[in-house]
Amino acid sequence: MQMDRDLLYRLIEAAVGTVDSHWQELTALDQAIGDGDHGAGMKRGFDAVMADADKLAEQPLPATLTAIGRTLVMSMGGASGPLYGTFFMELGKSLDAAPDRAALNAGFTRALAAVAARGKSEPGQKTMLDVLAPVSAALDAGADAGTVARVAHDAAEATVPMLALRGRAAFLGERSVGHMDPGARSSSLIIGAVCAVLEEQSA
Amino acid sequence: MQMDRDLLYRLIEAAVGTVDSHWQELTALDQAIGDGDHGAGMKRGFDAVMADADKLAEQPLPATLTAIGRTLVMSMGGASGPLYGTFFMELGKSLDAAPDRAALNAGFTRALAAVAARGKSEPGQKTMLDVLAPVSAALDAGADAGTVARVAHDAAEATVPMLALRGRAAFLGERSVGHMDPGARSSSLIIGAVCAVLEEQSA
Amino acid sequence: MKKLINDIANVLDESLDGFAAAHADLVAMDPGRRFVQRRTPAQAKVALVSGGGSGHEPLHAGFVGRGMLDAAVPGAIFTSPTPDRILAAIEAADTGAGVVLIVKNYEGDVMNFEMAAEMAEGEVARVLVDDDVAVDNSSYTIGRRGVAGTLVVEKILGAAAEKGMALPDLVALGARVNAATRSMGVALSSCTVPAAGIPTFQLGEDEIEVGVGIHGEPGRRRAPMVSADAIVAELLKAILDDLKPKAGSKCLLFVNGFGGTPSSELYLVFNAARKRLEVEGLSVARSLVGSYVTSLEMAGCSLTVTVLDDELTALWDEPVSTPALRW
Amino acid sequence: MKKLINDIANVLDESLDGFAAAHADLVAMDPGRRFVQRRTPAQAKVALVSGGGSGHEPLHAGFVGRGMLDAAVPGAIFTSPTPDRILAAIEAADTGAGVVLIVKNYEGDVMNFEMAAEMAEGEVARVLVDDDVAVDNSSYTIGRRGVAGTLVVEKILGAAAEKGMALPDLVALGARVNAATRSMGVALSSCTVPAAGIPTFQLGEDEIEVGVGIHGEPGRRRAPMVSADAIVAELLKAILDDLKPKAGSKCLLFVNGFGGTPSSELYLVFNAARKRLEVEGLSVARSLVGSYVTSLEMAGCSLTVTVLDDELTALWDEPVSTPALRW
Ligand SMILES: Nc1ncnc2c1ncn2[C@@H]1O[C@H](COP(=O)(O)OP(=O)(O)O)[C@@H](O)[C@H]1O
Ligand SMILES: Nc1ncnc2c1ncn2[C@@H]1O[C@H](COP(=O)(O)OP(=O)(O)O)[C@@H](O)[C@H]1O
Ligand SMILES: [Mg+2]
Ligand SMILES: [Mg+2]
Ligand SMILES: [Mg+2]
Ligand SMILES: [Mg+2]
Repeated sequence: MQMDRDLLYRLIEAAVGTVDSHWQELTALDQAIGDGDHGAGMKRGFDAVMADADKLAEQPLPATLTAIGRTLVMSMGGASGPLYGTFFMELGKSLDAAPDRAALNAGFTRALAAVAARGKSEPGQKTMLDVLAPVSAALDAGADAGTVARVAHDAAEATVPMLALRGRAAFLGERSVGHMDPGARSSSLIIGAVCAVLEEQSA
Repeated sequence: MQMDRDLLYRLIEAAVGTVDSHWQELTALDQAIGDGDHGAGMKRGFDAVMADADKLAEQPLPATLTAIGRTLVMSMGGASGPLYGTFFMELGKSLDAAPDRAALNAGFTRALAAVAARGKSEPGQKTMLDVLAPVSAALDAGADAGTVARVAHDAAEATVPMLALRGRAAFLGERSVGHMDPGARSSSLIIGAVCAVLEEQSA
Repeated sequence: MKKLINDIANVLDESLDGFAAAHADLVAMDPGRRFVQRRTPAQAKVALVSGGGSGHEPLHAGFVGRGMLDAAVPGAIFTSPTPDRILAAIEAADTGAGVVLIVKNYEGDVMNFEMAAEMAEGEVARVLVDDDVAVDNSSYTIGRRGVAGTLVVEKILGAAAEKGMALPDLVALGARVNAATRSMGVALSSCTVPAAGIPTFQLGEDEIEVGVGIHGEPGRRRAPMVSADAIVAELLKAILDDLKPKAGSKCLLFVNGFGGTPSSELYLVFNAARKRLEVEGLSVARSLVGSYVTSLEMAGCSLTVTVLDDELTALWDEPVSTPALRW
Repeated sequence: MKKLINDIANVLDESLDGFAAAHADLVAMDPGRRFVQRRTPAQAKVALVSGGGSGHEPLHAGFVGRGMLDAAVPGAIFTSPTPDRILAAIEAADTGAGVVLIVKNYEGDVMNFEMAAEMAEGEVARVLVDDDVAVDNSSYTIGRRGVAGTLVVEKILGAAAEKGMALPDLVALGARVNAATRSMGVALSSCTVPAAGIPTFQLGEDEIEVGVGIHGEPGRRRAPMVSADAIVAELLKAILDDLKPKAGSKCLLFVNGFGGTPSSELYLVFNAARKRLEVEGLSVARSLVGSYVTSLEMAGCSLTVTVLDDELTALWDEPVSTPALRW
């Protein structure tokens, strides 16, 4: 895949845009089973990325991804800051400037593993991993952008009946059941936005 | 007037009784323009007097009055404790064991002056003095017990439109107007109860 | 009324017992719970005794200890203590050098302390605190209320007494500190006296009481809620209009919480107040932030400004070792 | 939401500025407001750095000073600080003898401090605090929350570090203090995060939340309001069932207010708790009562019990000189 400046900029813009238009929904989800700061944290982080978007888009893909990861880590705080930061930094480390589909899949798998290592967590514990893992599997299975977006969306929905074992919601025990995980939702939003740009690009 | 043990006991009992049955009214009056503790303070003081009533009634009148004053001072606190205490202690100092009417009038006048000195106050400032002063005048004018009780009652009512210049209500300025002074009310209650016993006695 | 209490009748005793037990290294309670005194009474100095109605904790018992009070006499909640208790404290504290009573200007306190002083054998003098500018000070009324400035008087006199100052000088110093000190407060919520069971006053969701007293007494006006900066501006204007400090004066700025306000808000208010004072040409040389003169669980705070000179500054800086104030 | 604030976006900065200005004799704020450190940094000792989301004042910045922390890193309200700020604090505090991070057991704190430690050049170790027995501690979950016991760990490690204890010994001591410490709290009202504008949870006029967390997290159960004695009995039972102290043990009893509860109520609770502990055969050798680990303006309190031995007692007694804790 050719990552030109323009595409990169549009991908960043799309990710930031979806966070900006959904941050209050994320706040509400985190108020229900966490501490209500996930929306503000995501907005703070992605707004910081947007502030640098021009410069970021100029750079080769790995540098861009690493810089995005660093910006998220240094601005978000909380649990999701290190996790999203780790995801993008690891992706930056794993990809080269023009990754093919196989390289992309492998990079995503490595980034997913880095998040799990950072969070000492695994899929099935009602976290963002419950979106990232099925998305990784769909990528490996050769799914197109539209399919990946749908997988991400459905995976976030599927966290509703789960019992939280990691993240602040885990303190709630049984009372965490019946609510969507905020980090799963934010992951599905970003993946959805990125996929939409890629779909349009390939169309 | 012959103050036998029995009459003294009944006078004490009557004063305590009226405080006990009106303390919540006094609380409410003090909540409106003070700090709401006048009812509890009076009850604490007069209940302490009642606890000693048997012993108090055995003693000669001056000793009884002085002891009542001391008990009120040592149990009530607040502004009304020293003032009621001073009233009874000065009365005890001024009267002999069997005072005639003239001696009683003179004693009341001296007790009234002692309260004014203690409170650095004078009639017209919306305090208990606005009951004690007209009662003293009525006594001097030779009023009978029933008349004195009525004077006391009316004098308390007459504090409603007054502007407070002494006591905690003075901090309220204009907002003190329109409420009865709690200390005026408690004075009128006690004077009314004492007069009722004396009326019955002389009947 | 939702409070951490058991029987309403025992609230004060149980709280005092807890206080005395928690600070047994510094203070001792009289067995009859009449007063709190230093664990190790001072020798050969003028004794300082204060007290008043309870509900303002840590004032006064929290300020008993080296460098501040020798004894404190707690009354019932919001009710001045009786003279016998005050007298017992005077007698326990007096080392022969005499006693200075620090009294807040409420008639109940004034009269009860006065009666105790009349009954005492030794030399007893009084310092009156009336720092609250919220209330009119015209001569035909009873004057101003004593509020958070009491802490400043107690700290500075405490240091001076510890250094051996004689009784008449302490009285003069007390009057000087009081004259250099002004306060005013604001309430965001009411307090509830346990025995009453209902809030002393009612505030709407967006209302504040400007100039509130430390018993929840009404102040200057009921007003709509505004920003911390605006509140600070109004309180400081009232204080400075009355205090009229010389331009360039050094001052102590004391932000006092009323019991229900967290220190994060008090620090924010302190920040606003110190900036404002600097704009007014004063320099904040000393500061104190915390809930020291409270009104049960009332939310809100008061500002106190004391104009300092070298002597007052040095006395403020002297060591103090009490349950609530230590340095 | 009625709070003493200006712009919601600046609450934390303005409060920190006020804190730093009020305590300029003891602490200094990094110009970028990334961390608070001692006015006079210590020389040649292991540095102690803590931090976490704000809203728990005076924790942690109020505990920076001689005998306790070297630096504290405040995050946004209830949000763990970012690794760059933590790293800056580590670098400012490290004198070459290494740094011990004191971290409350929340995944956000754990991960951000971990990333900072990975980035640091010098030797960095970590002590984790997880004293809250309200939350289940089964091995497949993330374990217990760190709450008021953090103060105990910071005080005791602070004293040990000041006396020259080496880094591995400090880490072992920290684990030992944490293992000897248990806490549990109760809320009488909710807190309101300024940015959220509405209370975190809703309690009825006669309801309490037993086992509440210091971010207003739900605890064990919503219950009807009961007496202070009954609340204390429930909290202490949970603590002692888990702590299982030997009969006759000496302990530290710490009653911590959550921000909206006055000290008079805290002392009453302390009185109830100390009596109960004595009935349970423990002796209260040390005590602390005050609002030290708060949840904004939440009303309520927590109890913390630490089983003491001679070493811990001596370290607890060592002098400490910080804005919020001094002796
Ligand atoms: N250990 C973990 N592993 C994976 N994801 C996690 C972990 N802990 C938290 N999360 C994710 O982070 C989200 C919460 O983020 P945020 O609100 O920023 O954290 P905090 O709990 O510190 O306030 C959760 O919804 C969850 O998806
Ligand atoms: N200086 C004074 N002179 C005469 N009466 C006074 C004075 N101050 C207060 N009082 C009386 O005391 C009453 C209040 O008593 P109380 O509630 O015990 O006092 P406090 O204001 O200390 O709570 C007032 O209603 C008034 O009648
Ligand atoms: Mg969160
Ligand atoms: Mg009253
Ligand atoms: Mg009173
Ligand atoms: Mg958070």
